[in-house]
Amino acid sequence: MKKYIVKRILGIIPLLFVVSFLIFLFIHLVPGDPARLIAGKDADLQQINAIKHQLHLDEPLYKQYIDYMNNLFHGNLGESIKSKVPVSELIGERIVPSLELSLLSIAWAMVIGVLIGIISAIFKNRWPDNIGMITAVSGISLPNFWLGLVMIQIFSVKLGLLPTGGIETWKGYLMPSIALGAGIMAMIARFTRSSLVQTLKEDFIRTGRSRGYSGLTIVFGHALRSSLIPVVTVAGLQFGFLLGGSIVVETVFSFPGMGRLLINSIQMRDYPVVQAELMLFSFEFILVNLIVDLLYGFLNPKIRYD
Amino acid sequence: MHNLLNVNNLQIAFRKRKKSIKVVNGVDFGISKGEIVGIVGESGCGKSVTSLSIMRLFHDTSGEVVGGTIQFKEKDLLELSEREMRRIRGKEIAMIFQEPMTSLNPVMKIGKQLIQGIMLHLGLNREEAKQQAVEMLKLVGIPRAESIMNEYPHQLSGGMRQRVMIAIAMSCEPELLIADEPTTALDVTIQAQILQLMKKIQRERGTAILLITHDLGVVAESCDRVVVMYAGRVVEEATVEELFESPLHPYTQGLIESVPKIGNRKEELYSIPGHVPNPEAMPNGCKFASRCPYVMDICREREPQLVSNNNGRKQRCWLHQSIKEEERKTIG
Amino acid sequence: MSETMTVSKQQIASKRGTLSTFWHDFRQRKVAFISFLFFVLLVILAVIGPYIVPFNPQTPDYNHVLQGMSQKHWAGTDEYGRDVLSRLIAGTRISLGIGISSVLIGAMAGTILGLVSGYFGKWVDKTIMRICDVLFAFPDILLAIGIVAILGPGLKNVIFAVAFFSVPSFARMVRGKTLEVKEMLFIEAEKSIGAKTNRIIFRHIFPETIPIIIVYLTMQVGTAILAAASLSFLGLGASPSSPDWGAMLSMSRDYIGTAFNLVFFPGLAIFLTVLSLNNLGDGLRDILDPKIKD
Amino acid sequence: MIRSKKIMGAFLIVLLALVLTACSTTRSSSDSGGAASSDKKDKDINIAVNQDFTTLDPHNVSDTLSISATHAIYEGLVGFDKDMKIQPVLATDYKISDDGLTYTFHLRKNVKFQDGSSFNAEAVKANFDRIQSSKDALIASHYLQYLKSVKIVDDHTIQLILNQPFSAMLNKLTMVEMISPKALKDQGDKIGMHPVGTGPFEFVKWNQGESLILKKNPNYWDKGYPKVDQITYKSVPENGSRVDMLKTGEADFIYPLPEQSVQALKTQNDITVDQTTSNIVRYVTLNTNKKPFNDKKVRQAMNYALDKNAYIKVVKSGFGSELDSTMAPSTQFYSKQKVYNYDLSKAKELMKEAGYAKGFTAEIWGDTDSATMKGMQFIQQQMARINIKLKIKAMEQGTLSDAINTPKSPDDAKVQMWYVSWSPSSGDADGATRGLFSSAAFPPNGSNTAYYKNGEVDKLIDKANQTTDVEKQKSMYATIQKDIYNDAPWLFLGVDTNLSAHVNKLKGVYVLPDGSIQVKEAELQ
Repeated sequence: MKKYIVKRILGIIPLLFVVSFLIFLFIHLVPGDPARLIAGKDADLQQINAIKHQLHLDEPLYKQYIDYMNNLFHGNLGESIKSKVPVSELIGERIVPSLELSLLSIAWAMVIGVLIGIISAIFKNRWPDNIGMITAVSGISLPNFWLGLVMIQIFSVKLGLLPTGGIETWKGYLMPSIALGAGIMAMIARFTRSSLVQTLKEDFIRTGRSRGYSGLTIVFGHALRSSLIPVVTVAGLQFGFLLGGSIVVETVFSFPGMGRLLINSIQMRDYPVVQAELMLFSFEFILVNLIVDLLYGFLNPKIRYD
Repeated sequence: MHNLLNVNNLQIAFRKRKKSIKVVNGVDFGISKGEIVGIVGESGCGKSVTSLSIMRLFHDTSGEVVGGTIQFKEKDLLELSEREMRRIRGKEIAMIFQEPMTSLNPVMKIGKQLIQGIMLHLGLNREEAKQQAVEMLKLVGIPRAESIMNEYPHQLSGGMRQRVMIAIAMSCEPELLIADEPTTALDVTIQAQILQLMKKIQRERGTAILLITHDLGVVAESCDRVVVMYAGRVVEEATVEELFESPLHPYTQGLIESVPKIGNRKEELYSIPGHVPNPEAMPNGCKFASRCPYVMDICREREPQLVSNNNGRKQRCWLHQSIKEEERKTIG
Repeated sequence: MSETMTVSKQQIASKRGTLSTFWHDFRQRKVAFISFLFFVLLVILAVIGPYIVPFNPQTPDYNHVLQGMSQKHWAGTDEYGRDVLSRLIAGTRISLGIGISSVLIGAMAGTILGLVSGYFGKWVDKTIMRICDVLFAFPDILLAIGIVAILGPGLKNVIFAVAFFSVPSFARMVRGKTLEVKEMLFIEAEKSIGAKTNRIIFRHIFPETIPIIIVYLTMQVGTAILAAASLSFLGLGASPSSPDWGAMLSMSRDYIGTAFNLVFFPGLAIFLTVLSLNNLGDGLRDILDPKIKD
Repeated sequence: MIRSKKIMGAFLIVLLALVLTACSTTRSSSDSGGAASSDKKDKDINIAVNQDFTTLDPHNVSDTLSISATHAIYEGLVGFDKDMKIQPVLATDYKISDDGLTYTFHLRKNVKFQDGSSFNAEAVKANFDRIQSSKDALIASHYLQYLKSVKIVDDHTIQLILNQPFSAMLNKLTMVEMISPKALKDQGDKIGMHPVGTGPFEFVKWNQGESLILKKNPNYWDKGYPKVDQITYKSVPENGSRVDMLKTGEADFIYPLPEQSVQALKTQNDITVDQTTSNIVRYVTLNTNKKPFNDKKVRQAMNYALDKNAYIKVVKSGFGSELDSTMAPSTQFYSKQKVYNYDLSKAKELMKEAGYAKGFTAEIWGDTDSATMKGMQFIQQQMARINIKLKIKAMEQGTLSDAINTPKSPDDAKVQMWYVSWSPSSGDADGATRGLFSSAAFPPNGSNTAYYKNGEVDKLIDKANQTTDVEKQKSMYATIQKDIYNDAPWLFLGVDTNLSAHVNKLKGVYVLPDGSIQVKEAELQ
């Protein structure tokens, strides 16, 4: 087990290497010149070139990549081209709210989604199933910025219950987490349902019934655990996406998360920040996948890691 | 009348696109305490459905008992509430299934699967239930009973798993054990061991066993009495000896003919020509008529009744009964 | 020869049988069936929409801007005085078009990658799957921004961008199915007869993956419509003047406090469309996926 | 299994608890009258703005929003008043020599930086030195391109000596604000995150992407100011959300206020909408180097075809005025021109004369801002009336800037029409002319995306810059504006009105014509 984890983590390193190269290539492929964007509209060519030189952007690409990798190896993510703030500090400030929001979103989505999925599976093709599935699927069918805008109109403006945005209090997390979690809830509910429906057709369920277990015991005690295996994968994947932040939801709710940092950095072509953030996303994503795999093993005893 | 289970005129239908299709139509048989009764027939003859109906395990399928009674001891199982039925399942009637690979919960340890039912039905505490579970595993001949308690099904071989299934089924000491093709999925040598085990349990515990199988060899080896089913009907019932010595129904004869015999070096094994009729389009008359070598005109017109002679032997064939007999029976 | 003839005849017969069973099963699922009818309606609207609109969806009327719902303008008028209902109807073609065409492109590329990856295995599989992993790890919207930034704005590039990020999921899914089918006997048999790889992949494996692709396609169209709307939100969508629902929603969102109908109706149109597609997909999956089927 | 069940159980309980507390807390907070502004004190104000701050280094700031913040923390030798008139700030007065080359400033005495160090001639020189030694890399160096040297006369007098006369020098100096030399030495490059100036407010905390908190500078030299204790700027990019924050009381002042929300706020009794003049001009550049825009008749026809009133009504929701020159009325040396009145038949006539009776197709470029996209749609609709079919290409700003600036020569340029705006941040005529119309300012060297080239205008721009005679400058700029307006290298659209809104109890916060927010006089009643 330990060996497996170590092996997997070591396996991440070459992958990150490839990713770092791809990211570097990607952001330099996207048109745009940070020097010009920093310099503002008044600047002339001379000034832009001076800024370029100061930022080493006038050096050949391969050299920029080598410098970047060299810094990376020394644990230095560089500093923002625009604000001169160290990238680690910039990301550090954003990652905590983003992480909290992701956790909250996935938590409620998981609980409600699994519950709806169970109810739907038990009452398959009957009205509770239909209602449950329509509710769940509604969550994945709404443009989430629309959901966010409408929620603000209702809960902040009309009812005055929740702040329109910001995270000064924990209440600031509620609406963004609903907007973010709705789609995930839907996905989890659907996966739980189909997975549970499938499991309930398994022979061992019949065995359970033949032993006189009640329906609830069968569902919760016997079927649920194996049904959750694919659900965990989906949830893990979605959590990985969540960590990347949502540009749209963060914009609607003025939420200081990774998504807005990313879009702002992209708009400013703030290469060090974009690079670091994308590297972090990839790393988080791979890490979440690893955790999902381990969780998989916990849920499914057939899997052994060696 | 048998003193444990009596199935009378059982009729089971499945719903398919708003049509109701009878797959079991008039099944009668019974089991006495401590007896091993086999139900044989080709797949699709309704034998498994019959066994499931005794347990009322049609959950999640469109199957439904549409007629007849299932008398277990004093109760008609079809009349019980679901809650009352749950008290019977596993405790008084237990069941083992064909597929030992999939009939155990893959994500639950063996011990837990045993203990759960014991605690539920016998009202023991966890420790006592554990004791009982280990004892059961020993009963079914599992060598390292204690350590297997902590293993998952996938770590065991097929034979071992079927033993575990039997242990689970026997764990609450039921009076009737229904075994639906318990050996079909196993190697021949393992098959024999499992059948031995079931006979041993019947001997030692006095459990009655209803053995559902398509394999006459299995029947010959373990049963006291045999019910032969064809197309949702009982066509013949006899003791094992009688059946093999003098099968009355042409279908039974065909079945026995098709069992490979040691020393028989025939090029090809005998098989009954033709197909089982489609339950959606059942012919009138005897359902076996289209495949019967002795078919008569009457066979195609009217279906014979299941007729019993004095010593309890029954058959459903115009060769062995006349219309008069039938009329007499109807009158009487 | 005669034997193959009979086989194929039987196959046809059984296929026809499956189709009618399918239709019957499908009608049984009311939610999916209603969704299907709604979708058919949308497709009809997409085809005839531009001919039945009460007003020209593009002609501005500066004297009647931002009118609320009325007998004349059922859904009100927008900031240029254009009839919102007419725009919604005319926009069906664009919104559905973006969704369907981008997913078809994504599905095509993904299916080919998945088939190749699953069939050949080894390093081919590894390479393709690793690339898919990396693509997966990139936030969707970011990829889209990048693509639109590199290729420039416009409907075609939006479609391409949305198509791009549906590729890895199709590839993974088809690969999984391919692996399953590959193991099945008849492929082995076919191989030993000496059939060409192309033939095996496209004549034998591909048909087996069709049901699952159809299911996924249906649901993915909804996702694509939402993704296109998100791009519009960021100003990277289709042309802002086209009556694409996402563009309408995004352009009108500043009016949410003053002209709620402007924001509400495009949102509703997107919601109902995606909802019906998802329900349809769920229903199809229930029927077509043998694992869940009764 | 038991374990996982327990975990599940615990999970459910925690969630239930969360939901319950959520319900109960919301209830209690609604009892106390709204969830907003929980621990805000009496003399604190919240300002909601539309972007994130980028830097607080006054010498390296280019966006108006960040300038708003640096204006609160820092001050220059001179500054603008409400009407963009230059006023002495850290200087008590100034004198310009007759040859226009020497600027003498007498500095205000007893001014301290927020870190306690003294403001004096040393400090001023240190600031100028910092900018000049950056070798153009600091944005402020652009303002000082004609500065030759800085001379300390005495502790409170300083002289700036120029290479050549530069009429807009004072305007540029408003953008050069004074940083504490001590802080500069301590912080170096990081001064943008730890600003120390002489202004009315000192820096407290900057939560990237969320908020910037400033507090009262207790030792501020202008006694009686500031009148509030704390200012929190919140970044709220979504237009509707900003308005909502004002409604819910989460913000006391919002800028910009989207035009389309004004109507909605008018019904609110406790909120006031402010309209202030702006020097932001909106226009579409027409690439005069490219067919068919090289034909003046076509360009004029397009201008005639444009209904300016409809533009203001539809795109600007009625706020703003038509652009009747090349610059806004609040800009230095503005001179009103005879506008191209909406006249479709005249436009068609001109198109016919130019040989484009059947019109043509072209692309209009712009950024992805929703206001820009709205404007481009309008232009598209208008031009369709004279058979010009426009294709809207909205590009994200980095892409757009590359598309415009990559071509090395005018003939390579792809841009045909660009929907854009301009505001001279130092409010001077040079800033509103040279970069837009001088043939030396073709991209990538400047922003003359109309590729407008007029020898006379070029000459006048240079001459006006070097003369010190205000009257002469005025007449030169009048000629410039007249020539350009007549040549119509742009579609002249409108001049913005700056819209902001505030709760009634807040006074003294206003928006300058350049779009920066002034908070010095903020006061709560």
